[in-house]
Amino acid sequence: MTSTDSTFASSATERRPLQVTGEVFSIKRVGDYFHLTMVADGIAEQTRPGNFLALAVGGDTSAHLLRRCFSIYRARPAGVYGGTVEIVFAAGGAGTQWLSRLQPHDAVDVVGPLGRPFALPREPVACALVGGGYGSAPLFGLAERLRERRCAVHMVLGAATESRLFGTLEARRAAQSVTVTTVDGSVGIKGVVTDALPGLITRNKIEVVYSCGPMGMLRAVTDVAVEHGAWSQTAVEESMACGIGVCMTCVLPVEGDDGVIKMVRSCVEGPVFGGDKVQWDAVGTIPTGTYGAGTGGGH
Amino acid sequence: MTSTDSTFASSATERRPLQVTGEVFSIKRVGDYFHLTMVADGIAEQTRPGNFLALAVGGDTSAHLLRRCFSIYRARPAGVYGGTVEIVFAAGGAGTQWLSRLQPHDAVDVVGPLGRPFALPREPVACALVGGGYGSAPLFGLAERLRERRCAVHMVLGAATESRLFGTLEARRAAQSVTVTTVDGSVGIKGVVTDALPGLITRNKIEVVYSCGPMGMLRAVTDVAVEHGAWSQTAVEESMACGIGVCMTCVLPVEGDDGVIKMVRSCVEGPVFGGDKVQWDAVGTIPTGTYGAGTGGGH
Amino acid sequence: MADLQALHADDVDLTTVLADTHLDNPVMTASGCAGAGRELQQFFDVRDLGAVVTKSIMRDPRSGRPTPRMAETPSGMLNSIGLQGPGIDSFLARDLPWLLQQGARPIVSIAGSSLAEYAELARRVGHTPGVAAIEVNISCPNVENRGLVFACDPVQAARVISVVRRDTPRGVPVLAKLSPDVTSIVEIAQSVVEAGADGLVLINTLLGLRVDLDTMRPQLGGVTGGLSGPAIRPVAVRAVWQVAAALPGVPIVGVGGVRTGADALEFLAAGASAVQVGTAIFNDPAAPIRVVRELREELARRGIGKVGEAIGLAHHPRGATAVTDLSDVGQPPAARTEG
Amino acid sequence: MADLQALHADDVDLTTVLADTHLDNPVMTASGCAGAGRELQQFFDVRDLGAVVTKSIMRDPRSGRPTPRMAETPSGMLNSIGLQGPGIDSFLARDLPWLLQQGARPIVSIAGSSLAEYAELARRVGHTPGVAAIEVNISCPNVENRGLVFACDPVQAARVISVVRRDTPRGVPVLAKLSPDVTSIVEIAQSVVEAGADGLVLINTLLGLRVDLDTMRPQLGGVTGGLSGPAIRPVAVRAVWQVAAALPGVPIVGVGGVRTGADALEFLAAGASAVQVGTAIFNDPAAPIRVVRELREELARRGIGKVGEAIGLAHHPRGATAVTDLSDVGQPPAARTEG
Ligand SMILES: Cc1cc2nc3c(=O)[nH]c(=O)nc-3n(C[C@H](O)[C@H](O)[C@H](O)COP(=O)(O)OP(=O)(O)OC[C@H]3O[C@@H](n4cnc5c(N)ncnc54)[C@H](O)[C@@H]3O)c2cc1C
Ligand SMILES: Cc1cc2nc3c(=O)[nH]c(=O)nc-3n(C[C@H](O)[C@H](O)[C@H](O)COP(=O)(O)OP(=O)(O)OC[C@H]3O[C@@H](n4cnc5c(N)ncnc54)[C@H](O)[C@@H]3O)c2cc1C
Ligand SMILES: Cc1cc2nc3c(=O)[nH]c(=O)nc-3n(C[C@H](O)[C@H](O)[C@H](O)COP(=O)(O)O)c2cc1C
Ligand SMILES: Cc1cc2nc3c(=O)[nH]c(=O)nc-3n(C[C@H](O)[C@H](O)[C@H](O)COP(=O)(O)O)c2cc1C
Ligand code: FES
Ligand code: FES
Repeated sequence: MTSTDSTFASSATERRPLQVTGEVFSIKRVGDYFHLTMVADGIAEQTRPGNFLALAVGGDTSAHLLRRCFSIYRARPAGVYGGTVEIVFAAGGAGTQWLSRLQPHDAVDVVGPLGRPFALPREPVACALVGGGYGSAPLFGLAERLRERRCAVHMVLGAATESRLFGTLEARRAAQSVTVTTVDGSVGIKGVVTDALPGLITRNKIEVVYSCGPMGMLRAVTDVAVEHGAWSQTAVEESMACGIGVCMTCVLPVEGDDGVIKMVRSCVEGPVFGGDKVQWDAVGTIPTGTYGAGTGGGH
Repeated sequence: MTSTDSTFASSATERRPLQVTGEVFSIKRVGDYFHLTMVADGIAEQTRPGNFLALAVGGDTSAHLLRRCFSIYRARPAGVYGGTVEIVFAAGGAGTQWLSRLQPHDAVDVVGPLGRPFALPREPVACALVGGGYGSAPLFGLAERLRERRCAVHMVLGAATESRLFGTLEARRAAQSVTVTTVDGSVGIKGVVTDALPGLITRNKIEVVYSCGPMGMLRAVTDVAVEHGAWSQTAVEESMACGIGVCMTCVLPVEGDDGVIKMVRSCVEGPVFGGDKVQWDAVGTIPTGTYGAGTGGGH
Repeated sequence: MADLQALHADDVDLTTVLADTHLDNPVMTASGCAGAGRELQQFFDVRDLGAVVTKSIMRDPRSGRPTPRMAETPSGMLNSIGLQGPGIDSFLARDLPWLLQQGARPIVSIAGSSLAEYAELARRVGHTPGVAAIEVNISCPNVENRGLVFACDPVQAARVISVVRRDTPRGVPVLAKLSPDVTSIVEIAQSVVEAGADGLVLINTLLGLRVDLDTMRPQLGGVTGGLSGPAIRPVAVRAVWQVAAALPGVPIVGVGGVRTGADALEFLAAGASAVQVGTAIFNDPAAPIRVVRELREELARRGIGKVGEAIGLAHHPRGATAVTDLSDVGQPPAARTEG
Repeated sequence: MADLQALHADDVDLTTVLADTHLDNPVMTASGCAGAGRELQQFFDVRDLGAVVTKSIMRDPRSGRPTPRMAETPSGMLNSIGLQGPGIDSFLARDLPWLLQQGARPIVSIAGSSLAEYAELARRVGHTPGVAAIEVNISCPNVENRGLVFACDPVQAARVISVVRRDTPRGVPVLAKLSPDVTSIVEIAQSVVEAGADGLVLINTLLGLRVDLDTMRPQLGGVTGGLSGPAIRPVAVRAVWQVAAALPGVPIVGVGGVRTGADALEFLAAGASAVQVGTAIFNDPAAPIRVVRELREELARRGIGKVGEAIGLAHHPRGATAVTDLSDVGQPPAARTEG
């Protein structure tokens, strides 16, 4: 697995993020999450599966300066209502709670699409799409693109409990097979996605495993994929201050095609990385040997 | 005029401000101002003319910590809807602009009633109530109280232009006579309130002049009142950080009954002061001779 | 902390010890943000606070600075009150007795413009029964030293504390309140502790200025003012962290932007034994008592049964007992080059 | 200002002079908040800014600090990037040429851990045609002096500036960027100006810390971080005010919490000849260009036809010409005792 270039179609075409004042079209509760649909002209046209949006929170009087980032769940180019983009999010802290209180017609400041999308295989190979919690959101658009390329699509959706799963019904339409796992067994297999993955890979001769979810899951999924000689494409979630590549907060140790480990920006060089390239056990550290480590006065 | 105590009924009874989560009942544009009615239990019952409210602005994610203060325009004790309080405000900076965007049923954090109300005369004397711009708001409740005491009520409302006047129609119901002045002459007498006041005082043997509005106006009104041997009761507007008497930001040089000038808190010892006691030309300074001035290392 | 079992809020022991003084809970008012407690009593019972820290009092009555005395700033405010106050006679005659009547625990903040003034205040306050502690506001100009601020020079700061400690009865703890506007707050802290401070209060306001764009002049009558509120919390927590690491065992009261129980817990975890609530009172007059309630809940949710267990927690992995991990503080390399 | 007649925004002359360098307008990016301009070019044309200040570059490639590298704070944020960067070779080969191609005015920020490193960077950057100025980030630990930060000691700070000035060609201005975490920023400013700084950039971030209440450990991988954003604006404006008053005629670039044209005007009025926009970019990628537009409108509304007329305005009644009114600055009495 020296380089991914041979396996995946390049997504070279120049696209640039836009900053638009979107308008809330609808906001719905879905299990423990909120499903937000925004009219935001121009963004949908540019979106590829794996891209994300950065939303400003709190309005004019906000004490929260930093944008919140969300994977794009759906993107519909301009129709009757102008282009729409959709996200699925958990209301945790101040910013996402503020978003969860938005009403139709409220304005939202949106920047996107951001980040590198999932790479798509050149050949019509069998693929597994693994989503943890809201991590399934970007996988539906991906499934569509894969089916267009006549790839077999198998989905594995996992969460702690049923209310934390997203899109299990939609998955039945999007994929040949759908496997659901919950830690508490409230629905599907009692366990985690990686309990189901090995069997799925062998049975269906999976050649590419796409995943999005918590870092721990991405790492475990990658291990399984590598074991079975499959490619792993992971969409990571690192804290981001700018989302556009100027601040260097979102870095992660990733091995480049030249074999050198660098701290790379997950907002522009990611969020999608070859799972085998991410130095999972070194996340949160600067692994020795990293490009530029150990210079400049010991830190 | 050694002491006001002889002339005015004391409003001694212990009342304490409340902090309640109010609910917007209605918000309307009135000329250049907004008229906000809130359901806020318990406050109306305690309100006297001249009291004010302090409203938190910006909601949960607000970068604006300080409350905004507004004279109480009307206060209706609990009826069908629970007690309501009303204010009239100009949307200028971030906080008042946020307030102007409130919608019915939105929550507002209200503290009040705050401050010392207007003192009411013991005898049924003739009174002039002078309001500049939104400064007329607290005068209508005052007029009612004065009429209850069989005082003759004459109102003078002034502003830069017609759209900055508030309550001219209501004034016709509230007062025996109403005089309107605008600087641009768009309605009423072309000029300022103090152009009309002297004649009014002599014609109607006014003994007490109440005023609320810009500091410059309060000062000018006081000068006219004193010249004509009438009492002056002024409601001042100083920047306030706390509104409850703990921060010492809202002070003003005022002569006490002991003849000593002190920097007194306009939020608790005011906002209503005897106009002749306020050291108008020293506002924004510490006049020499002020109690505690010139001690402690020269400042 | 998910692994830990949550407790009932009522089972949490909020008592804390500050330089041998026992407090029912670790939440106090910040000096100058609560007067002498009287006005806040309208909103909650000041007796239910760990302590009430009074507005810094000087020997003589003082009219303070000209207005405007405040400017709102993003998540904070500037103030330039200039220590307006009634002077010590009136304070001892009217304000302190009222607090004691209520059954509140008064911590009296004193401010002077000379060593002699501090010493006199210490004697008079220190000998008044019922005073829980003396807080020494040294962010004042020293008229005997070109008006330089005591708090900005380790030697001058130490001088003040030693005279105050000397003239304060043994049983009454002396807390030194430090300014963050210094190159090394650890150096100042060390120096006042050697001079006899029984505890430290961190931090006073940061020096700031705002220009009024209508008048195109400084907005404050005093030109510069003190920046306070949540905006400065990260600076205050850093100061507590650095000093707790450098001077383990010295009691610290954390102050600067505390608005919620979570904020209070952040200060405790950084090494504070108590916290003070200041500017947040202007936003919510009931803030101090709300912080007590919320802190109880925050501790309970994390299965922390005693305030004491939370103090300094962020310095060492859960379970360890003392502030030992100094590796990552006081090191300018780690401490700077943020960009 | 109501008495003044408003102008058409287009009639406002935004050009400003910074240490003999003419800029089309006084708005720049802040170092470390705009990379080398490439990413921002997606949102607006970086050529339309007064200048683009690049991320502080060091001699060698540098991996920076472990993550997490940021924490949001009220009206601000903490960062601990640790100067991650590609090193000077790659910067001069890839980043600077791109900026020059765009027709942007690059101001190159350099950072070193020794005098020799600063000197080498000054030579290499200074001799590259098209560099509008060198900004010297001295908020770095000095490995030759127990890791103490250059910016916190007047002597060390001056040493850096004098070697940089010595090794930078005459025509290229050297701007010293100072840290606010000092007892007297005026003292540091004086010392670096004497050492040859052609201008000053005020301020770098304030040292802060945040505790993550989930892990109960410091939230940043680097433990402490730099506080930035509107929260610190009053501190930055105060620093500009004090230095402008103490060192009239020394060009100052104001930075810290600039988010709007009004904020920029506040810095100009306090004595800055230009401003930088940093953290606001994370909130609004188009912030720098929006600030240019808004500043133009703010000036027009006040009838100020030239940026030059606004510079230092808050130091003296409208109409006067120079920063003369020093009466209310540098005086610790007025400058402290806020409470
Ligand atoms: C590329 C990407 C895609 C994401 N997609 C989704 C999604 O589809 N649905 C969803 O619910 N969440 C998603 N997240 C996580 C989401 O961004 C955070 O949950 C959110 O920013 C938290 O904001 P808050 O106001 O709730 O928390 P706060 O604690 O108020 O956030 C404080 C700061 O920390 C940052 N932050 C906090 N938690 C996270 C986190 N887990 N990841 C990144 N930044 C964080 C915030 O951006 C903010 O700057 C994604 C994150 C990234 C980087
Ligand atoms: C006792 C009293 C009664 C008042 N009654 C009314 C009223 O009935 N209607 C009305 O429109 N306004 C009234 N005001 C003025 C009103 O409080 C201010 O206009 C308002 O606070 C400005 O807030 P902002 O968000 O628009 O401005 P900002 O500039 O965002 O305010 C910033 C800070 O300055 C303070 N501030 C700014 N301007 C004033 C001012 N003129 N007076 C006091 N504080 C100020 C604010 O409270 C806030 O803390 C009253 C003020 C006081 C003290
Ligand atoms: C993420 C980040 C990275 C920064 N990197 C640098 C840097 O490399 N060099 C430097 O001199 N300042 C750096 N700074 C400081 C800024 O240039 C600026 O001085 C400070 O953030 C205050 O301005 P602001 O409030 O507009 O951000 C950085 C700031 C941030 C937020
Ligand atoms: C209006 C005001 C007045 C203050 N007066 C004093 C004072 O008299 N003595 C003192 O030591 N600190 C004084 N302070 C500082 C506070 O006690 C506290 O240290 C600072 O405001 C930071 O805390 P906060 O962010 O919770 O307000 C004052 C602060 C404010 C806002
Ligand atoms: S979030 Fe700023 S560089 Fe990635
Ligand atoms: S506003 Fe705080 S004392 Fe009056």
